Amino acid sequence: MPYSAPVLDTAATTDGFLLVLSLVVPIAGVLLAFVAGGRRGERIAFATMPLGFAIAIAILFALRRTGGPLVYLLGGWAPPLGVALRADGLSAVMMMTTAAVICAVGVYAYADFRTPAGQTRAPSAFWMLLLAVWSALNTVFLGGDLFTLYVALELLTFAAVPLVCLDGRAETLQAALRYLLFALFGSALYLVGTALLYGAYGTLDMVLLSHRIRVEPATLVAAALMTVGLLAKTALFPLHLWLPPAHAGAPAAASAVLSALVVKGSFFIVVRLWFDVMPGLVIRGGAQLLAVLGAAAIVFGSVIALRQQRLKLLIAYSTLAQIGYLFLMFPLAFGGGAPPLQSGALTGGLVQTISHATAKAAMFMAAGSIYAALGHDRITRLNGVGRALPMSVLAFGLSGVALIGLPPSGVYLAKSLLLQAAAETEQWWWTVVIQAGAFFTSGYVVLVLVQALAPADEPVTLRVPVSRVGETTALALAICSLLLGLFPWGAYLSVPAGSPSPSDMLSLKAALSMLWPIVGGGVLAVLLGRWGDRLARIHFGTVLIAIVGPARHAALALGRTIEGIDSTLRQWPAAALAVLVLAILFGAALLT
Amino acid sequence: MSTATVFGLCAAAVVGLGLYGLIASPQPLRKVLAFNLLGGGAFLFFGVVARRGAAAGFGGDPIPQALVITGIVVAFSATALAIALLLRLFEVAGSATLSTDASGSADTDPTGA
Amino acid sequence: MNRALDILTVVAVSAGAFFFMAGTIGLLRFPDTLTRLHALTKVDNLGLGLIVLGLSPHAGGSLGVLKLVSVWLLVQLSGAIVAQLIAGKVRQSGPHA
Amino acid sequence: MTVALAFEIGLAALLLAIAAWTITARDAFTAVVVFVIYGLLLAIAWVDLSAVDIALTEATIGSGLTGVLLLGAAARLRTIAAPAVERPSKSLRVGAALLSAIVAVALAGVVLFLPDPAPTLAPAAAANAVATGLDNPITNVLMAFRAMDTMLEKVVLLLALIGVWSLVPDRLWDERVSVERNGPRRPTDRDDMLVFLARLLPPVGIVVGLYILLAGANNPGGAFQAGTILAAMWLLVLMAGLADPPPLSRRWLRLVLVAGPAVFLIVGLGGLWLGSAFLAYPVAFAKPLILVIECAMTLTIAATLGLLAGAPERGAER
Amino acid sequence: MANFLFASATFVLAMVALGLFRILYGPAEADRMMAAQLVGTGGVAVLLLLSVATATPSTIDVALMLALLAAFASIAFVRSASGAATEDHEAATR
Repeated sequence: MPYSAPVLDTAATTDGFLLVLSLVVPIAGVLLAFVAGGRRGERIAFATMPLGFAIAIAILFALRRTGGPLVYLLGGWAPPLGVALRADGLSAVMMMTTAAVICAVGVYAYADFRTPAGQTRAPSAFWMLLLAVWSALNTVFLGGDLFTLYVALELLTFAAVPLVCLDGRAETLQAALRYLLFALFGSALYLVGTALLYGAYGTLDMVLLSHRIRVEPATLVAAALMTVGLLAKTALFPLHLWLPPAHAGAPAAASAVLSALVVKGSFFIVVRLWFDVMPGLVIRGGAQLLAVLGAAAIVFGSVIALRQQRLKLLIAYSTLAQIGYLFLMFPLAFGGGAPPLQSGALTGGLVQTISHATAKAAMFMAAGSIYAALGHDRITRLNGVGRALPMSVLAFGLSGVALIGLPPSGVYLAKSLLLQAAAETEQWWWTVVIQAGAFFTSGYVVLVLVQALAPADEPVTLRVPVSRVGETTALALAICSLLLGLFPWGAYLSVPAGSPSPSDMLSLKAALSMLWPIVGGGVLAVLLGRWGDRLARIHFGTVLIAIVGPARHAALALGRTIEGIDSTLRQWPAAALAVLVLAILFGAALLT
Repeated sequence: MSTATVFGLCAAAVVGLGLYGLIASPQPLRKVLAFNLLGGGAFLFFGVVARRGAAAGFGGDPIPQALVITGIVVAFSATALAIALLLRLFEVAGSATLSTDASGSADTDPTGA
Repeated sequence: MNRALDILTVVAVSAGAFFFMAGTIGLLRFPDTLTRLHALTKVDNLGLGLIVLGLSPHAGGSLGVLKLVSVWLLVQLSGAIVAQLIAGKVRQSGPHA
Repeated sequence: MTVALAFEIGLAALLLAIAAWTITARDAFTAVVVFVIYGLLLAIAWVDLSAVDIALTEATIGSGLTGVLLLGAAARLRTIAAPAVERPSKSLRVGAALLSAIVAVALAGVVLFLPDPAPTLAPAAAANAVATGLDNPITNVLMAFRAMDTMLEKVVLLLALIGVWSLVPDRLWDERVSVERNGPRRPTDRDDMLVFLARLLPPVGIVVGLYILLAGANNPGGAFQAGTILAAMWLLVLMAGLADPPPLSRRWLRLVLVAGPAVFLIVGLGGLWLGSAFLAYPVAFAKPLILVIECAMTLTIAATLGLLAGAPERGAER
Repeated sequence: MANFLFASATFVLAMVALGLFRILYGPAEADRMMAAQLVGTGGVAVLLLLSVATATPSTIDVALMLALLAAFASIAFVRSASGAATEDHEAATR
């Protein structure tokens, strides 16, 4: 397959120092916060946030002005001897997203993790870990060298794992331990792959590799091992054993960071690996396999999300499904004649990533406020919350419809781009999956909203007053996600002709396209959701039950089967075996 | 058969052993051990690659050798964090297993209502 | 002169290797922990000492010899102390702790 | 060189046998003991692969400190009779063995067919050594060509420590309690021999550590290895009960813990400020600057590794 | 000479391996504790032989390190084994 390898860069660009600053500022924040300790640490974190945010914006503008990627050669040493930082459109938009979400989480967490006088464990650790996640993610987005990326990934993991168990309960400790061990499994596989690549090509620089790489055993084995290792860290089905307990058990602010950003780190390296390093090698089998796993993730994640009793677990399983959605772009990008890096499918996938990041952070924040106020997050007991906590429920609802794809949300744009790519590459089966994905998403969103908006049996009493600032932040992020379709993506990513323009997105026709997913989602929610006795109590409820009863019976049986398979796959031996099976499958798929 | 080949084959086998241990060992502590073996196998691959690249008067290519040193430190950090988690879990829960009873599946209720 | 040193090396290293063999035979054949400890910490150390002696002509000057000797002393020291510790442990809790 | 090859094959076979034992040993404690031995033997393999720097690192971090860490954990976990852990079913073990074997065979195949002549950056590293004035190529890579990785790795270490600290009970973070805890030490009921060794060995270790640090400029060695030796000596003193670990909130301790990455960062930013590049050293000052960074890193590494490896030890004290 | 030294190294390694299996096999825990000492002594001997055989003097530094760390590991073996025992003891007397 012909492809154009990225241009070889030998010199730093003038704005390259911005890339250095974007790494150094959060790292310096961690160091200072560590020395200062206590409340001063928190202040340092808050001082770092606007700085980092400004740097991300500056990079965005610099990229737009120069038109080409920003490059920085660390220490002045050019690859292959040295290490380069590179920012292209992909990195710039991901960095901007990260900066926005981290700052929002910081503002939200101010209520939860406000440091009292003296040294305290959880708050002090939280602020340092938040900054560490930030620096690790920026390194992931900018690193031009596969080994630097390995160190950055480990940095990310070590920052994320303690976030899971800040409350120190046995369940969260166990979740954190599983997360850490499985992530280490993944990174060890990645490392083996890197060693093979260096042995074959004498460099780990991504641009240089993309010029030298050939189809040969070393490349195939390395690609298979690295991909699977990264998938384990991304929690793509069926390698998701660690995700639900970790993301659901963590404090809300931490869950937001984990779900919105941390899993995207390893996902981003998969994208780099496939699109930048070996675009000429990936033969259709591997890309199809990735998307098949993604489709399975959508079905499993969504159905199990519908079956959850707790809101935070529902959101965690929704993350599982949405991660699956991200992988649908691979066969669409690699199926056409155009170079994958310039395909609309890649843009779609990335816009989806960013929309999910903002929407999911908002969802976890809203759920966190609800949990804090009610003292529980049982979905069947959410009735009346709509009246008691309107802002949080609104934030949840808006981020939900943004995820379903209400225009002008980013998901709407992403879906259009993916559908367009599917049509161009004549892969109708992915069209079906993409559409079905929206149905599934709307299923659990509708379920929660109906429960939350139902009238209360007795007035809801709030256990603690909810932080207004926190609720507002969640709402702001949700609105941001809802408007992402209007962002000028064309300046950073390739947007093919025929994709929806802002005016298209604001039209009535676009809005009406939402109808089908919502109706379909409603049906799914009725069939699969947990309703307690609520279904029987709405005034035509008995009629409804009579009509859907048999169908619901069948759907529930299916749901139980899926749950059964899921709980088997979430056993360590099964998941670990799945890693190896997938590695071998990828090796075989890349061969064909 | 050269030095690099001997240890290359050794590295492949060690990786295999590490993988087996990670999958089949029931206790988390044994999994940490297996991870260390697996990582050590990866480092050996780097070492073999370095040995093959001996040139310019050096006994091996210094780049992969330096990567191994960085990697060993990172692997040690990982081990330290895992052990700390393990011991804390043991202190809080009185046992240290990874079986799923305590997590999500406990929430599914069989009636399915 | 060179010749003589080479012969010294061969003889001393061979003798050292022989003591290692003796130590291992001791480990394999001795009936209980304490006697095995004996074989390990005494005989092997002697073997190492002979090897150090044999290698010192080739150690590259006085710094090399100094390092060789300090390695040997270090092993001696730790051998003595570890033997004490292990023996104490065996005495404390019986041979089959 | 056939004798040398025989030696290598023997060593590789021994390593494999020991590695297999680590996985199959019946109880965890034996597995850990065998793993430490594996690490010590691996150091010999690294020497054989002409990677003396790695051999030093492996002997110190790979087996020494990791060993202490794992042994402490195994001992802790044994204090309560472990509940009979269900061994995985036979079919699972067979499946795992089969799949692992497939991966291992694939890797072995790749190793046999790596390109010949092998690509290498050794000439490039040699040609650019002038820029730093150091003769040890590994130190050049770690401190100049790939300084970014080294700096990030220091942050990784710090983060692991933050992670470990974030797991301790709340009271240990509270300054007041920490001070109280630092009160009268438990009477040492330790072995006299251990105390003797803990008094005798650290001075030797410190001399060796300094030697390794300074040798690192031109010979194998450097901050990592030196820092690890110092950490090991500190742990020895702690084990013998001659000193207490410092409380977490001490300012000086925290300063020591960030000194390495902080100095690295400052020197790096200095390079950016002077108009060359982040982490670039002016040629005239390259060698002293690198030495300064290495000294700071040695201190930081010693403190961090000591605290990381000492964590289970401290747990055992409680 | 190099060949002779390599042969000696191989021989010492083989002896260490034999002894190692005997010791690690147990049955007493005290046997296992000797393992680090054995590898310390034997491994140091092998390294010194290699150092001269391959004419890389810096290998002696590795031997120095191995000697230091083997002592350290031996102490950790003894201590962690007895640590568990004394805690049981303390718990019993409390």
